[in-house]
Order: sequence, then structure tokens, then C-alpha cells
Amino acid sequence: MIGVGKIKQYANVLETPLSKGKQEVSLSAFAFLFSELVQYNQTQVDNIAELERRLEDAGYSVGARILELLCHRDKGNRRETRLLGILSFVHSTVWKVLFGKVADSLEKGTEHEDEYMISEKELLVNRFISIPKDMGTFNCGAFVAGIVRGVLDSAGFPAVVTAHFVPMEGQQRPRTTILIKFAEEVLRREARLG
Amino acid sequence: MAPVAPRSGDAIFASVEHVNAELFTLTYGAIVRQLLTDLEEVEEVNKQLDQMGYNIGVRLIDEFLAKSNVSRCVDFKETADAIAKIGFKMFLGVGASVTNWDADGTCCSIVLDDNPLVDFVELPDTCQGLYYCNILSGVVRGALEMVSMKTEVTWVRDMLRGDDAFELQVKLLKQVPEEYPYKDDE
Amino acid sequence: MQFFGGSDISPSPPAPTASGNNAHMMYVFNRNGVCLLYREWNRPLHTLNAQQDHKLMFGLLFSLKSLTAKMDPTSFENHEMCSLDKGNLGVPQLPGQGCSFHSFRTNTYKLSFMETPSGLKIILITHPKTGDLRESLKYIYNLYVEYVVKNPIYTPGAPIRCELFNTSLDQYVRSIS
Amino acid sequence: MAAIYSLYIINKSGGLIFYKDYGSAGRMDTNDSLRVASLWHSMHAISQQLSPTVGCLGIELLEADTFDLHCFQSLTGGYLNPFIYLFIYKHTRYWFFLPSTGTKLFVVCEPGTQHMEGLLKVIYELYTDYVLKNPFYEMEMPIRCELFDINLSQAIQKDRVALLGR
Repeated sequence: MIGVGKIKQYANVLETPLSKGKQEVSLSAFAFLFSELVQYNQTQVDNIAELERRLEDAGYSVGARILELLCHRDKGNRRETRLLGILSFVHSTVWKVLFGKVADSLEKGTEHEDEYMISEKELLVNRFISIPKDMGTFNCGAFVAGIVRGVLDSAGFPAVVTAHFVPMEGQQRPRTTILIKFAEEVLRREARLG
Repeated sequence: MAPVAPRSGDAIFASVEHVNAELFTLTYGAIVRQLLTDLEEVEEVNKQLDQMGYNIGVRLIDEFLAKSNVSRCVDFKETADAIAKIGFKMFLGVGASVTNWDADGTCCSIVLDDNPLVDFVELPDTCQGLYYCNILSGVVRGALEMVSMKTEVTWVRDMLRGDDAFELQVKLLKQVPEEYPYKDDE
Repeated sequence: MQFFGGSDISPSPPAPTASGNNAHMMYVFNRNGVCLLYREWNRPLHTLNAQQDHKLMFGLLFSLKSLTAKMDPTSFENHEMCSLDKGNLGVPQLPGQGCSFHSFRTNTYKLSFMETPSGLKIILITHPKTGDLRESLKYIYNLYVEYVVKNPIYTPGAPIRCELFNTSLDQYVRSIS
Repeated sequence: MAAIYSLYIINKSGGLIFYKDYGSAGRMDTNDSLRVASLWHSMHAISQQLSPTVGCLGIELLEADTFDLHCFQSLTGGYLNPFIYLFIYKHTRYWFFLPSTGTKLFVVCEPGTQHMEGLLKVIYELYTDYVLKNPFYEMEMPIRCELFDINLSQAIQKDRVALLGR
């Protein structure tokens, strides 16, 4: 991956504070940009699975940078070492930075040991997006799944992360669930650490 | 009805939903990286970014006009002023000013006070010739075309290339005048 | 559509609403689209020459009439029997037939419109804030019957050049808007 | 008592991109609604050309015997992509060279229905949100956005409650 957009590492990094306080842009600006990202990728793929993968890749690079940014800024360089620690870091700290709120819920999967789910009633990136019927279960939340994978991977917790619509009764709109399936070695290490 | 005065950029920005600029910046970074991977030539990436900006401008203009109460975009000077002063603030939360108008008022510069696209960005030397923020020039061009002002928008100064500010030049190419050729085969 | 009976100038002119003249202009067309009268009191903008302007106005009225007839939500013909002439777009309406519009407003002017059963179309363009002028148009129609139709030297279908009609029209219009 | 009969949305060249009726009164079949839309598009543009003063934005309210028509228009458009309006009457051809105008929304309702301008502005904002920001919506094409439909019916419902509540 070309290094564009990497963090400034030069001497002057000490003078320029990494973040000039909480800067914001309008939701519309982000929505139009994200819509263009999706439209561009639609022109580059032949099927929905590929589109989802490309959105995820785009998200992955964002996730990797978010982790670096947050570790420098908030944690004073202390890295999460435990599974629950990194999950709650994603569920609250990362979500707050990206979406201005803590995620609606964080649950452990019931069937499988290695699965966790972060759910959001109205995922920001999906706010204005209506999926055409013929695209089946496609979810632009794949971008957010990529961000989560980027954060987890860079923090040493490799996983497969996917985005799914989950219908909620009494609601016209399904919520989005980010399903995290950790790699074997993460569980083994977690077991070792007791 | 006396036309309602256009709302200030700050007033609109304060009244709309916001997101953290970092999400915006990093998502944009992801787009540029994708383009650099998909398209070998940096010049191709510049063109694609401008086109993506144009696609956004064509859609965004409706929201800009509706929310800013700009009554009519007939005069290029007024419109350029509105886009700089209201548009950039309303969408990106940054101020911008319009300067160096040419004699006949068909070319000007928009100087950005700040640019949320470029936080944390350092262009490696493999990207010589890249106009990283080309999406913005496309947005201005697309928006203006929707109010029937064909323009050419280019970067005159780019901080990522060592300049001291971000400056866009907006040149009006064609604006069909109000009166029009009336053809009737009577 | 009521029929406008009565020969003398009745009803008495409605009370003048505002002083000053923010009436812009007035057109009278006959059923064949001939512009019998064009009076202008205050029109800073002319985008077209007179001939094109009159043609465009007639075209607008004619098309709006067929549009409103088609969109009439209370008429049932155009649901069941779509093929029926009445209500088909673009097919000329008989005067007084079907639903018609009586005014439209833009941000810069209000157009009030009346069509008599004889197909005479009277159009008054005023300030956008003007109220309902249907009564006023009826009054103007009575002026027309009085000073034009009854004027022996006027040949129907020719542009109206009766001075008396013009002066009383000017006076009346100045008083209503 | 449906105050609103129907809602139309027209694209920049007069093509119908959205039509919804509320109840059987005033219901149009597809080709009639297309014809109404393109005819309205031309009428709207012509009404600007006949304005006695500058700055005319076209018809905002049409008052007919049995309905009112309120129209809201975005201010895009102009002479870069003009269109020709051909009108034939008594076999003389009138044709006019008109500027394209912005996206238009118009609602057909009972005569005298109040605050339709407010409702149209709300619907327009829903359009700029749930249609223009939807990556799967292609400009100028018919609107098939689920979120737009959901939010539109909520807006109409809220408005109707306000009307009945009066």
C-alpha cells in the first residue's frame, strides 16, 4: 500500500499537536464522500462480494491509522493485551471518535466461542443508504467492518469481521451488526493468559 | 415577497449534524490510496478525484441552495462569493475567502483558511504531481455547472507541495446570457 | 361555470383594495388565440417581442387549461374511460368545460385568469401578493361587453381600439390593485 | 378527507422521477402522470419568460376550481442545457427555447390547504438526504429509495395529523 496518508513522523511532529482540538465537518460532507467511495468501487467490481471486500479493504487502512492515532493521543502508548480490553476499546473509544457515540451493544456470540457482535441501530455510514432489492444482503457497513478489523489486526488480535443487517421487530429498518470472529491463536493466547 | 437574506455559513453549520473530521479525513485518505493502487498514473488519479468531486458537486448544490437561501445564481461574482463564504463553511466547517478578481470579473481565487482533508497527510515522493485535494476542485466545478456556469477550477497553491496556503482558481468559461435566440418558423 | 348575464355594468365595482397601480399588464384573447387587447401599466422586463409574448401567453393558458382539466380530482371520467376526449392532455377544451384554473402565482407576479363561455380569455397580471380577483375580472368582462361588444364599429376578432373601454379599464384596474 | 391528492417529483429535464397518490381521487395512470409532469415542466419554464420583472422562479401556486397545486423548485438549471417547448394550436406551430430548471416537487391538494410550502420544503430536504446521498441512486432516474419512502410517509402523516388537528 502506498504510504500516502501516513502519520507525520518528522522532527516537527512535536511542535504540531496531532489534533487541533475536536474538529468537525458536516454529516452531509461525509455522506456525499462515502457515497462516492461506494459508487467508485461499484465501477471496479463485477459482483457484490467483491464490492464488499473492496469497501472492507478501504476501511482496514482507516482502522490501522485510527489505532495509531488513539494510542498516541489517549492511552499514553499503553496497548490493550486482553481480548475484552480491545473489544471495549473498539466498542467505546473507537466508536466515539468515529461516530460520536458508544456503540449500542457489545455481545458475545452464543453458538461460537470466538464470536463477538457489536450492533448499532442506525450505523452512521448507512444513514442515507437504501440498498436495491437485487443486491440482497449487501451492507455498506462492510467499510466499518474493515475499520474494526484494521484496529484489531494492528492491536495484535487478528479476526474476520463482517457486517450484517439484522431485522428488529417493530422497526421498519434493520439494525447493523458487526460480527467479529477471532483467529485461533487469539483464543489460545487468551486461554494461556488465564 | 422580499427575498430572504442568505443564511451565514456559520449559522447553517451550527444547525446541521456533524461528524468527527478525522473520520472524514481518513476516509478520504482511503479513497486516494485506492485510486493510487487502481490507477498507475498520478495524473489519472488527479482526473479521477476531480471527476468524483464533480459527481458530488452535482448532488450537493441542491442542498447548498436549499439550506443557504441563496435566491438566484445568475451573477458569477455573487455565486463564487456564496460558495466560498457559505459552501465551504456549511459542509467542511472551514472559512474561505474570495480574492484577486480579474478585471472583467470572470476569474477569481478561493483561499481556504483550513483544509480538513489534509490532517496527518505527508505526500511521499512516489506521488509527485498528485493534487491530493482535487476532489474539492471537482465539487466547485460540478456545483457551478448546475447553476449553468461552466468553469475551469485548478489549484494555484497547495500546502502539501510546500505552498503557504490552499488556493483554488475559478475561471468562468461560459455562461449563456439571459436573453436567448428565439426561433419560430412562422 | 356561471353565465355572466345582465347588460348594464353590474355588479357595482368591488371596493378598491390598494392605492397605486401594481397591476402590470392585461391580455384579452378570443377563442381562436387572437390577442384582442394588450394593456401594459408597469412592466420593466420584456424578455420577448410583443408577438412572441402574446403567443407564449396563449400557449401557456391553453396548455394549463388542458392540464387542470386532466388533473381534476373530482371528475370520474378520466379514471374509468381514459379514452374519453375530455381530460386528455392537449386536446382543446370547450370553453367552460371541465375544471379550469383561475389564478397562479410566482415569486414575482400573480396571474388571474377568466374564460367566458364564448371563449373570451381575460388575463390580469398583478403583484404576487394580490388577493382573489375573480370578481374584478367579471367586472372587466362587463366593461368589455358594454364598451366593445356593443360598440357598432367594432368588428369581432379585430384588436380592441375603443378609447372609452381603455380609459374606463385603466381607471378601474388602478383602483383594484 | 384527504387534504393531499398526489405528489410529483420531476427531474431537470421534466421527466417524472417520483409519483405517489393518496387515495383514489386524482389518481393518474403511468402515462398520464408522465404527461402531466412534462407539461408542468414546460408551463413552469414558460411562466418565467412572461414575468413583468426580473428574477422570476416560475409558478409556485396554481389555483383551480377543484384543487390547488403547490410547486417547490431547486434553483439549479439555466441555459447550459436548454429545452424546446413545441405547442401546436389550430395547426400553427409555436415553439420556444427555454432554460432547463431545477428539480421540481409539486403537490396537488384540496383548494385552500394550508402550509403546503412548508411540507414541500421538508420533502425536498428528505430528497437531498435520502435520494441524493444514496450511492445506489442514479441522477435524473426514477426514485426507488426505501428510506425516502419511509421518511416521506412519516412526513405526510405528521402533516396530515397537523391538518386534522387544526
